[in-house]
Amino acid sequence: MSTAELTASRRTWRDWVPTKQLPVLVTLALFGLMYGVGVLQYRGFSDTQVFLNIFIDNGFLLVVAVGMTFVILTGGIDLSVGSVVALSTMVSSSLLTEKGWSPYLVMAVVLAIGSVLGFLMGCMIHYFDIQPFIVTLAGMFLARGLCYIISTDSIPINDKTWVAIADYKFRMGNYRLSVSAVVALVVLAIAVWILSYTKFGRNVYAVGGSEQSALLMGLPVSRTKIAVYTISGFCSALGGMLLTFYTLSGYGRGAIGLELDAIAAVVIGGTLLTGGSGYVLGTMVGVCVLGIIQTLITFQGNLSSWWTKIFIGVLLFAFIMLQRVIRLGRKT
Amino acid sequence: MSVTTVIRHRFFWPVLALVVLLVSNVFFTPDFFKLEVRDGHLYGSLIDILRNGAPLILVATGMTVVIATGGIDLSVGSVVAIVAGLACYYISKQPDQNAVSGVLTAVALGLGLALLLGLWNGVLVAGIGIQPIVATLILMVAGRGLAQLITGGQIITINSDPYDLIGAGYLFTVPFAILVALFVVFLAVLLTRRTALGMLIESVGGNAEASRLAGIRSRRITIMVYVFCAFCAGIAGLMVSSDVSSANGNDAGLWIELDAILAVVIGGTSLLGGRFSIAGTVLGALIIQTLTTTIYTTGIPPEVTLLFKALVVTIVCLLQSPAFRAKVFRGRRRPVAPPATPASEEPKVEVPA
Amino acid sequence: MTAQPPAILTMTGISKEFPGVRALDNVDFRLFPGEVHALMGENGAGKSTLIKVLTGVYGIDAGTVVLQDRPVNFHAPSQAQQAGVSTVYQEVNLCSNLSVAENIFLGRQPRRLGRIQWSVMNRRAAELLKRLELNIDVTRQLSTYSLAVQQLVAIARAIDIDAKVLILDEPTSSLDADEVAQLFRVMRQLKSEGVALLFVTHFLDQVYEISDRITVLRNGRLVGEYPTAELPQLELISLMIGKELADLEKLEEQPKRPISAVETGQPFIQAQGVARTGAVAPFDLSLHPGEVVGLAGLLGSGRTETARLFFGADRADQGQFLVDGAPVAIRGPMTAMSKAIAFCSENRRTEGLVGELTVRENIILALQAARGWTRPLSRKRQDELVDRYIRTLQIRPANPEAQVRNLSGGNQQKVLLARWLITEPRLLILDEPTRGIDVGAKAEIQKLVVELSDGGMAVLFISAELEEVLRLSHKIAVLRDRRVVTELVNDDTVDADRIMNAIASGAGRPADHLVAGPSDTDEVAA
Amino acid sequence: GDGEGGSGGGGADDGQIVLGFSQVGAESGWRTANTDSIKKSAEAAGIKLQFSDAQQKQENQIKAIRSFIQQKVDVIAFSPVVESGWDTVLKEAKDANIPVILTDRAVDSQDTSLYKTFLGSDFVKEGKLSGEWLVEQYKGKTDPVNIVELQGTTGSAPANDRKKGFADAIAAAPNLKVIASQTGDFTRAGGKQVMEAFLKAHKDIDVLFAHNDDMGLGALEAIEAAGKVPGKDIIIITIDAVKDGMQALADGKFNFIAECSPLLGPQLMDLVKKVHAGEAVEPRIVTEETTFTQEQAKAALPNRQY
Ligand SMILES: Nc1ncnc2c1ncn2[C@@H]1O[C@H](COP(=O)(O)OP(=O)(O)OP(=O)(O)O)[C@@H](O)[C@H]1O
Ligand SMILES: Nc1ncnc2c1ncn2[C@@H]1O[C@H](COP(=O)(O)OP(=O)(O)OP(=O)(O)O)[C@@H](O)[C@H]1O
Ligand SMILES: [Mg+2]
Ligand SMILES: [Mg+2]
Repeated sequence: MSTAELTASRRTWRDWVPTKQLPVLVTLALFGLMYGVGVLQYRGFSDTQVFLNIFIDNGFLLVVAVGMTFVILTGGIDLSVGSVVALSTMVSSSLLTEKGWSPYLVMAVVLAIGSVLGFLMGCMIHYFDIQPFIVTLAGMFLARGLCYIISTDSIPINDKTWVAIADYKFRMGNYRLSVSAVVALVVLAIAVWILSYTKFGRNVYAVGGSEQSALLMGLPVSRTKIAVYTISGFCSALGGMLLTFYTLSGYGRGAIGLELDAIAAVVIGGTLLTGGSGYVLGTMVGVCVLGIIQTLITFQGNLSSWWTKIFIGVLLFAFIMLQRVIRLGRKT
Repeated sequence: MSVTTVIRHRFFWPVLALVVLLVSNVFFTPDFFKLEVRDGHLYGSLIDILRNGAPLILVATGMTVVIATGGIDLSVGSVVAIVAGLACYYISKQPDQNAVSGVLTAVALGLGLALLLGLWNGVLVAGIGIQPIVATLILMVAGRGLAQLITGGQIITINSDPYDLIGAGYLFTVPFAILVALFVVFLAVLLTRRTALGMLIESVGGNAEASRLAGIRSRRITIMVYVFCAFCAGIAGLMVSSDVSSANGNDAGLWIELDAILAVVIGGTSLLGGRFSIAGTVLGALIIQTLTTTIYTTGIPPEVTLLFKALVVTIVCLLQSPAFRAKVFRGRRRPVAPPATPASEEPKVEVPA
Repeated sequence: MTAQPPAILTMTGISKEFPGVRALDNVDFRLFPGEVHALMGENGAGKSTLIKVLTGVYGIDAGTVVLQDRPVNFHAPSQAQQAGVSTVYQEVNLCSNLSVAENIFLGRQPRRLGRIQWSVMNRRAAELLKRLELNIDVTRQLSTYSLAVQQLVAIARAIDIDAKVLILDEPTSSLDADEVAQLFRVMRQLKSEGVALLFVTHFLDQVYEISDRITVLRNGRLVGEYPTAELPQLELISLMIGKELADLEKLEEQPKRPISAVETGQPFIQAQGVARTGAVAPFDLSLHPGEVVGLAGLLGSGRTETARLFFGADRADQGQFLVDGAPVAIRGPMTAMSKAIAFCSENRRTEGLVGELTVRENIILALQAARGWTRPLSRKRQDELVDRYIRTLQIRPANPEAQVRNLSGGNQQKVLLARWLITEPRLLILDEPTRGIDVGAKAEIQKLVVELSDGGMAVLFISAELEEVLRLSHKIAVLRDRRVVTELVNDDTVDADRIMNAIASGAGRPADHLVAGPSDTDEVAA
Repeated sequence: GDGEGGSGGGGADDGQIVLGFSQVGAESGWRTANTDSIKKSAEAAGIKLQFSDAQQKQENQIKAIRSFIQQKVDVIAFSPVVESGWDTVLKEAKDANIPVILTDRAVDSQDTSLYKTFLGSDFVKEGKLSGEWLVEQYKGKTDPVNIVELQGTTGSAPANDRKKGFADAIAAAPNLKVIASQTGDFTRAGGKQVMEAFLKAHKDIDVLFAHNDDMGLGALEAIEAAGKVPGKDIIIITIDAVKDGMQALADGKFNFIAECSPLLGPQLMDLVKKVHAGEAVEPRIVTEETTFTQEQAKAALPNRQY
């Protein structure tokens, strides 16, 4: 009897629901539910543009969260992302507005700065065996501090190319997508590919599963670990650039607390913080969930400041509980 | 004790960092170490560090045990704000704010609520099995809103001498806050090291499945640590509000969770759970508070503050890392061979002295 | 000695020191192409350390390594792998979050245009495992398979790497005779292809069956290198243990009490129709005080799962347990422990020990858990208990404050055993307790089981070694396809063959409704 | 969005004006009082308020404004988190024919047609008024005067502007010197801690300038604990004029406060009505603010609502 026959004969209905992708599917279903509630509850919510706006408004968050997914998959964490985003907005705006550099050069410099910061943090984490939480916390202080060194004020961006990119819209009939939304989706697609079809991607999962085993299996653990922080740094820098397309300015106090949004998106998307398990597509759903919570609140339109926070908390809670209940329900 | 045993002690490097930080202040404030009695109580920079560091010490102590179980509690800052808000709100509604009974009720209410919030976190983590960072993120976000709801988004100012004692008062010339922090730390050490709790916590944090199969009620223990952590945060909340006689739902305890986690890690407890050291955490918290005070006294401009903080945190962590010390202090003994051609390496024979 | 082919690997003057332990002291070792070389020694002798030093897991304090005439100094296992040294380390070191196929091909995935070809990889993985007579769904996550399967997967990974030197550190510790035979077949084939094999095991018969040469280590020092054919078994043991042959006589087995002397009165525990969906079919089994019941079966036959039900490690969803004749709902380890049941898991690393804690803490853990956190054992009492068991089980290093994760594999196993012994259970469940334990200690443990049962303790005993089960048990329950197919009274008529027959022709058909559960298992071609 | 015409007036069915207001957040008591005032006066003025809290994030404000545009509100008002980066979204509002009013802070758009008016206080002026008062106090004296400054949250507009205004004003008197300046994050606790450190590091502090009352109030406690008399040994100047601050001023513990009123709700609603009716409005309207000395504070304190 061949293995194929063997396994085929043993399949039951359970096997048709992919166990590994289940968390993502559950999240997706719940997202649909929330969307449905919004459509029923609020006028104008059903407009497809409202849905597309989630990507337009959160393109930068999606990119940052994709980078964070790599890090979390290896069992690490990157707290510096918010500050690096702010730093890239500051660097872009000051180089463009105050120094008058060419926009393409600025893009290269910004991405390089983010990647180098990530790379350095990765090296500290790996070679000196310091916990990622702390290294990236120091990175967070550092990047934020650099922002203030550049300027404590916000700096507008008037560069023609930048403005043109910011204003450009991809149109499909009545609907629009901004450049940053499209860039974010492209980054997402690349990440999906890397994580499931390259050696490096699989090494990321292996390191997250058990770093020691990965080492003993002869995998390039050091390279992988340093690479994920570099990727995260790169994604943060790119996210910062996308944010400048959104706001056309740089501000040192921008994106405070973004790291928590990114982590929340990754985890809501079904990735385990202990590493080794999760999908970057889940992260996209996580970003959508955060986006739709924000959209619901905006449509609601009369929450006071504190009720806004409480409402976010309650929605998060409801969401996570449902996720748990559905998954537990399947297990037994 | 020989010099090497001192250097080998795991607190050597953090203590050294603390001492260096303290001493560096002397160049800017010559009588930095001076302690005097003013108005019948101790006065001096060191006392300031201890008193201002007391809330952080408390929160970090609670955080230590949570982290030891492999968890994390992001909600402590919000708990600080909620408890501060509730206690001050209650006192502000009293006809006589100086009445001791009213203050005691306020304290009890605040701490009671803190226990409930801790229970909530604990149940989410241990009962329902949500990842700690997310479970406590819920309370971190919603709790801040709750605190603002209680205070109406305003600063509630109170004029209550008994309440002021907690954060700003003195007992036997020593700031009361220091005594409270000491007491809680002592209690935590007693609870974890005089009973078997500490070992069981470390076991759960080290290997949850093995602990379950050894018959440990890990669920109960996990809930307990979250409750304890929230309790500590609650006391810290009373302390910060009493210190300035007001509750500020927006700012109280903001980002204290990061400082607390930092203190825990500087103190040598791994974020992965397992072995923990409360003494180390206290040391870590003192380093952080000293750093803050140093920034104030040495006149580092606010724009540079964060860079300086990043620098110090990095140095402290590097010094603490055995890997770093091995690589840098003793020189690298083994040159790193290019992976592709390991065979071409000359053999390096070292005989330990 | 035989100077015909030059040694492919020569290690000279190797020393390695850990804080407080000198694991290797001036050790020499040679490996020739086309030979199987057994590395022997007691638990903690330094075998695994020698391997790890060679493959770059640890740095070397002193000494040289020459591989194919070139001095090497690996800094990471990946470098050793690239230089043609493939290794299966002692504890299964795979990524249990990934699929079986991935674990085999991680780092070497078949690719086209830079893209991993999953289907090719899965197909090749299945083929490779078939070489080891393992027919399993390779797309399943590794963690859903039992330890034995994981061990085979690790071996499959290692032999698929095109290596000049293959190192196997206790690869057979959880394998049944069948799997071992398959492995040996593969090893012989590799040997004939000129691969040099380094083999570590505590099973002496396996050593004599497969190896050409033996190197013996004791306490981190080299004792000597011997051609297998010229070294009688007893002499090998005395070289390993460092005692005279005469002393070994003491280890001879003791006579077992007859079952009639044991099965009297009320059973301590009775399982009546106990089952767990997807895991074990309903079964009845009873254990009397002082009775040793062995579970026999092939790999993945459900021995472990059966044992787990007794302890509440998994909850049974059918049937009931009677303890002392009264029904008891065993809801979890705590209830089981309150009924004086103890369970020593086969998987010491993930389900047994807490690596970060000390030997002392690991030993008292269960006892302390049973007492509750408010009633700590006094330090004096702890030290007494721990010292006693360190001595009885010869745990080395005999330092109660050593971190358990730094102990050698066999010594870790002893620590786990000690943990349960000090709880003074009435039923002791031992799942592969002698896994990775050296001959001397194994005999000690067997002796201990006999003593304990003489003292009135019921023991549920699982071992991959059928001889061991036969030697110790009064009664043997035979499992097949997660179903107890028969129960044999272990009298003179029962031997390994009869049990194998029972397994092969077992009364029950495979339990179809069970095999495709979420915790699904491997299959073994019988 | 598609739909009917989309010019002003289509928001609510009953002809009620709909105002979309995007608030920075609830980061301080000042801000909350500001929110409160706006909510109350909207109700009083019969204006329907769509309120959105941006949690201190510019992205959220942009989102909120977009959503207002989509919901076709009649007027949009917002307190920008930052000065820069509003052109795009304001253009969208302009294209949708929705008038925009800025409150509290300006934006740095070159194109002033993007918004109708800016209603708010002038942080630079507040700092300047404080500085000028101080210069006045030391007029004719040449002894060095040591000033310590408690800054607001690093990088926030009030902190930047008040610092600047103050520095500009005291530049007139060379003997006035800021010897230490540190952020107290606009909080009492921050003010207290920083002041404690200042008192230890500098023996001869003559003046304290705090960017808001709260930090000043915190510093008070530190000064008293050091055995000094606030208002006498150390002159204290703050900004905001919240009730607690005014009380301290009336008690003689503070010496001077420059007001920064959060209560711009009524003024805002007036503007909303005017703008909605298409009336012309001044492009810059400074809120009615003043400064207080100890005497003025005693007089003003009883009818202070916030
Ligand atoms: N990382 C480590 N730190 C400290 N001591 C260690 C470490 N690894 C091994 N040792 C010690 O080195 C000695 C040799 O251990 P090793 O694992 O090589 O034994 P072994 O011969 O493989 O034994 P076994 O048959 O039980 O696997 C033991 O005393 C062990 O405690
Ligand atoms: N905790 C678990 N989770 C999921 N599946 C499990 C678990 N434990 C065991 N299994 C599965 O159930 C099957 C039955 O294995 P079990 O360990 O009971 O058999 P065994 O007879 O003890 O065999 P072995 O000698 O391999 O240990 C295993 O092959 C494994 O795939
Ligand atoms: Mg070994
Ligand atoms: Mg088993």
